[in-house]
Amino acid sequence: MSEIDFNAMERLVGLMKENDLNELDYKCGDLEITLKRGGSTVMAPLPMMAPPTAQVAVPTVPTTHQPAIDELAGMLTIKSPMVGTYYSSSSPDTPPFVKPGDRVSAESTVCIIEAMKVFNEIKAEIQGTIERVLVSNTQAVEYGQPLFLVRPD
Amino acid sequence: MSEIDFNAMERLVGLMKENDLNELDYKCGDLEITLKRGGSTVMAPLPMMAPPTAQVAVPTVPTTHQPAIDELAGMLTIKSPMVGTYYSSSSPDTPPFVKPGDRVSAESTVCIIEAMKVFNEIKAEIQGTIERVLVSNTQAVEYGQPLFLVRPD
Amino acid sequence: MFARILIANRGEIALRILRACRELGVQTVCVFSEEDRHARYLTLADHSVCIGPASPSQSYLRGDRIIAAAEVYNVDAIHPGYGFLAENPQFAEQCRDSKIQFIGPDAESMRLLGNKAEAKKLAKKAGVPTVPGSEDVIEDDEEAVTLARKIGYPVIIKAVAGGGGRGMRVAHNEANLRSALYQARMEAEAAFKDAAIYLEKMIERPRHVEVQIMADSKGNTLHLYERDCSVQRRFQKLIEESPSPALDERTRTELCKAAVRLCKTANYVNAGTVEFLVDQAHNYYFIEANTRIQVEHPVTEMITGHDLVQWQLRIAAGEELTLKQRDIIVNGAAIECRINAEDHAEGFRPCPGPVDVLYPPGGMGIRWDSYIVPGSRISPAYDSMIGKLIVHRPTREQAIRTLQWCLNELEIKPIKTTIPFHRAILSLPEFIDGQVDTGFVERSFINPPK
Amino acid sequence: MFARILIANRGEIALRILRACRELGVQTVCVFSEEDRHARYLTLADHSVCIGPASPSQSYLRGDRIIAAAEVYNVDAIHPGYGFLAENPQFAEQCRDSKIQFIGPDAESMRLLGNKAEAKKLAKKAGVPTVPGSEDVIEDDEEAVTLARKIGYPVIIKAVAGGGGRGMRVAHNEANLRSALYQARMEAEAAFKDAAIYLEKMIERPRHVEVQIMADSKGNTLHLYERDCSVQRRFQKLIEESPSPALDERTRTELCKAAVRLCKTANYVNAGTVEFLVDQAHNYYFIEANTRIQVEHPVTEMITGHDLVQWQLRIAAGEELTLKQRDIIVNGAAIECRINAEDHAEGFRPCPGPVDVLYPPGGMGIRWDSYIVPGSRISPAYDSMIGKLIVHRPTREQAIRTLQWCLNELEIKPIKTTIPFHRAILSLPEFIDGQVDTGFVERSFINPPK
Repeated sequence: MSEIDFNAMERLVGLMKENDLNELDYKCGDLEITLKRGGSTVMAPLPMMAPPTAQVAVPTVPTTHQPAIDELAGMLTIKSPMVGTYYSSSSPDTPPFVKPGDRVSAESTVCIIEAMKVFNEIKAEIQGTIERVLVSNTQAVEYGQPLFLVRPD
Repeated sequence: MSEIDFNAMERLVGLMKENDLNELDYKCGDLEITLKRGGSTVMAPLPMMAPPTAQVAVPTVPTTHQPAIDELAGMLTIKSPMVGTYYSSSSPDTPPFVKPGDRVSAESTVCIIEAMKVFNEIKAEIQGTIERVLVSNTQAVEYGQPLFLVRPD
Repeated sequence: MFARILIANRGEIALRILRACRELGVQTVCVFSEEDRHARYLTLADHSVCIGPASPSQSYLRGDRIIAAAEVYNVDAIHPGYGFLAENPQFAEQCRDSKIQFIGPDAESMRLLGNKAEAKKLAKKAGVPTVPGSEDVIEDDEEAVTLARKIGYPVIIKAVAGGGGRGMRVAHNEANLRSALYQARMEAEAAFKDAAIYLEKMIERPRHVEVQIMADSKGNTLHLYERDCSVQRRFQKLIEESPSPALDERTRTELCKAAVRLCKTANYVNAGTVEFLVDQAHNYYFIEANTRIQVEHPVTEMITGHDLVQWQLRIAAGEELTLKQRDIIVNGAAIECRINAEDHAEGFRPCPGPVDVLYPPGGMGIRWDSYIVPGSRISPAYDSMIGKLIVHRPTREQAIRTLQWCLNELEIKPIKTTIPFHRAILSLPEFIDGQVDTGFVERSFINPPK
Repeated sequence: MFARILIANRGEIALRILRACRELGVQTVCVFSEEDRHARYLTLADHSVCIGPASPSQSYLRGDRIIAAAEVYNVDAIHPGYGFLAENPQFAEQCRDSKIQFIGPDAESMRLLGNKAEAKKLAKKAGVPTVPGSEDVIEDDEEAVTLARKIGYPVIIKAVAGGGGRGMRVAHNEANLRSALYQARMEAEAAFKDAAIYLEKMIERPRHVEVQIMADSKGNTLHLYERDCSVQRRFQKLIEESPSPALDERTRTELCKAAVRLCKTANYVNAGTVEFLVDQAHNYYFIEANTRIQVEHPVTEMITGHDLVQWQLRIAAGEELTLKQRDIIVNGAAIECRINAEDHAEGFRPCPGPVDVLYPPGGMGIRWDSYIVPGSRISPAYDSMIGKLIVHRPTREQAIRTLQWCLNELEIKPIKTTIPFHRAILSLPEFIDGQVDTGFVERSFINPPK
């Protein structure tokens, strides 16, 4: 409990460095980590998203999606809204709804969760590019479990 | 619980230095670590002790008498070496061995502690002036209980 | 026996069921809300699965989500604990439709015994005394007078649409009654726009005594004697004990037999409780049945030595009760104090918050059933009960003494708990003498006589 | 009953005695060393008094200081617990001389039963079997051969001055014996400069079975059946249970009667234990008596329901045993695991240090007797036992299962404890089948077969 997981710490710091984060807060149960890096001008709020360009629209994140650790690195997650069994495609013979690199919009179906014999199509609810699939086909998932990492536009 | 894991601390500081972190908070269970580095805004350490003066002599405290809170204010204590009943004088008709303001030397009898029907004369073992009597006549005292406050010479 | 069950509850009863499963070699799946994610008891389950946010209506009351979790983890049965879905016949049916055994009675007998009006009719059929009164609305004053004369004074007039004491009037004699009927109708009309009233015998200073029942699916129905839960506040039990200090042998026997009769009439299977009011003259009246395991079941476990939650699992798995009525032997006296995160000095206001210090008591005859550990945070989202302290000693007098000592040993900080309240109750001569009725706490602590 | 007693011990047994006193309404004075000043159990005593520094020789072993404290606080009696001064006849005499009741036997019967040679003589007088062997030094080889033929092989040759296994030789037949005698004498001469040896029958793979005795000052002597303590390492008991899983009814009855006979012969009063070795053929041999309450007494309390420490006080206060032998009824099975701050993987090296996390188990039939709380610091100055986990269930099989579960529930961190050791033992088929002898732990864990 009181042993420091240096492996995790190093990964976190690497994540910060790679993504030019200057602050990271992580809290989970007993564990609380706060990391800050960069020059003395810590107070100056830097844009969390990509640096300002000509682009105007910033993707609006549905409020149901609270920032998790990966979201701080610029990623969003699609979470399971229910307990059930995850299916990546509509049948064993069809290709998965989405795979890494696919673009999704709010209305895109990303997977099916079966609960009580009902097959529920899960929508992305955000838009961006699927970065990673976090669960495998026919896996049991719980409420709130992250299913996909999505890089916002 | 109260032992510092210097190995872990050194690794953490190394991690901060290598990665240009300037603040690290880590909390897990009982363990709480806050590290800050760099920046000029850190409080300049103030001297903990009083500034040096012409004063020279510091009273030497006998090693058997560990400093208690009162001793830190320049006082010493005479403690009971046994469990028993405290008597301030050798009989109800005689005056107490010592009273506040009395000077005592190492061999001065300061009280009697009765244990198992044996009357034990207690010596001061230090020298100085009785500042306060901390127990009252016929009171039960335990091992190590402070009996007198003594101002050293 | 089941290979794996799902525990559809939280806190101390979830842990209680976990413990029962382990001795039986049954695997466990424990559902939890996001609020309970870090609860220590979850680490003791074989699997735990999040079913929703803190609000019970989005988690522990969501039968669909619980059954989905049960299907995903392929469990044989669901134990509902108490509260939440434990007495919900729809949920029991949902389980059955999903081919999952519900550990409790079937939906039909749950409906029969769970509905007060239905249960009262059933009680009459089974020859179990109920509180005498009008079957229907009293239209006519003379009808009321005749009835009151028959059932005996004092009587209580209640508004059909009533609640919270409004439209309620007590009458101690005929003159009283005539004026009270008028006033009650006026009050009911004003409060509920419905002047309809009915009449019931008033049970004065009643004790709350309940009988533990265990019945298998082969037609064996046993009682495990009574529990006395007269120390209560607004129908919330605070202290429970067995045997009841006020029952004579004849009443005890009759009460237990009546409870068995009622459950047999309802074809009831699994653990259940039949609740009675007992007046000062030892008359008893059925009031309601609880079709689940009760909070206070450990009291019965201690004096009989039988593990009720294990029996619930066995019965649900189709096992026959190997016990006969004569095997149920009462040994000594047991008392339970419910430790709630409440401030009794401020009207039992709930006091959720952190538990930094927890020193539970221990030793001979002490049982501490609680899910909290140092570092727990009591959530405002759920019931304020955080632990049950149970003492089992050869005599009631010894049990009271030991309980007093245990309440000194037990420390829970910094939240406020009902520990000081229990200390106060246990030192009152009325409690020590076994003279407490269901109004005692309110009279002594809430509205003490000036 | 006494108005006030002094508890001349520390840790879990001090707390155990405190608990017994409270139910009896007896005030308590608890002595402590400077090392124990902040122990939580001291806050539960009516008075606590420091008697010296950490070293037992300057505190808990200082009879004079303890009696001084007893006189200052005007107590009626002193409970010595176990260890420290509990079996010190001089201390019992000092108490008597100071007109303070010693809660235990009188100095005379303590001396009689406490001395191994005296006790063995007494056992013979009482017709209690002892380990057969030479009464005196074996001078002549032919004498040894004749004796060995009489008591039966294997026999063990021991150095009179011996200890630690040196000068010890086992002989399985006559040829063996003749050469072993020569070797043993040589070894004894080399090791102790004393070649004197004696002969004893070797009890192969014995079980350690002990009988709990309770005797009052009116001549009533009862037994509370046996405890099996075969799971031990270097004579340190690790797991104790009752009933013994290996005793047949006839042996159990004989053993218990023999223990009563021995105590009656010694005019023994108060709680005591008579220890036996039982061989694979169910022959039993008295080895020693313990004239105090034992660490493992809760095992007997759980299966009989009688509070032994309370009875110790009652008997010392002159009360007569209200129990008869027929009132002592064994109910179910109880097992105790001693939780020590030791690392069994490193030769049971003591691991004193802080207790930051402590999650004790709870529930039906679980007893956790421990003085530690989160924030305690286990001192290297004292015994490494920090708690006793006792389980009482209807059958031994259930008790083992529940104990396994409790050992998972129990967490003590960050110090190392014997919890993993107990988990390992309890899952071994030899233990589950009740086939363990006193050498089992050493064979399985210390020097496992290659």
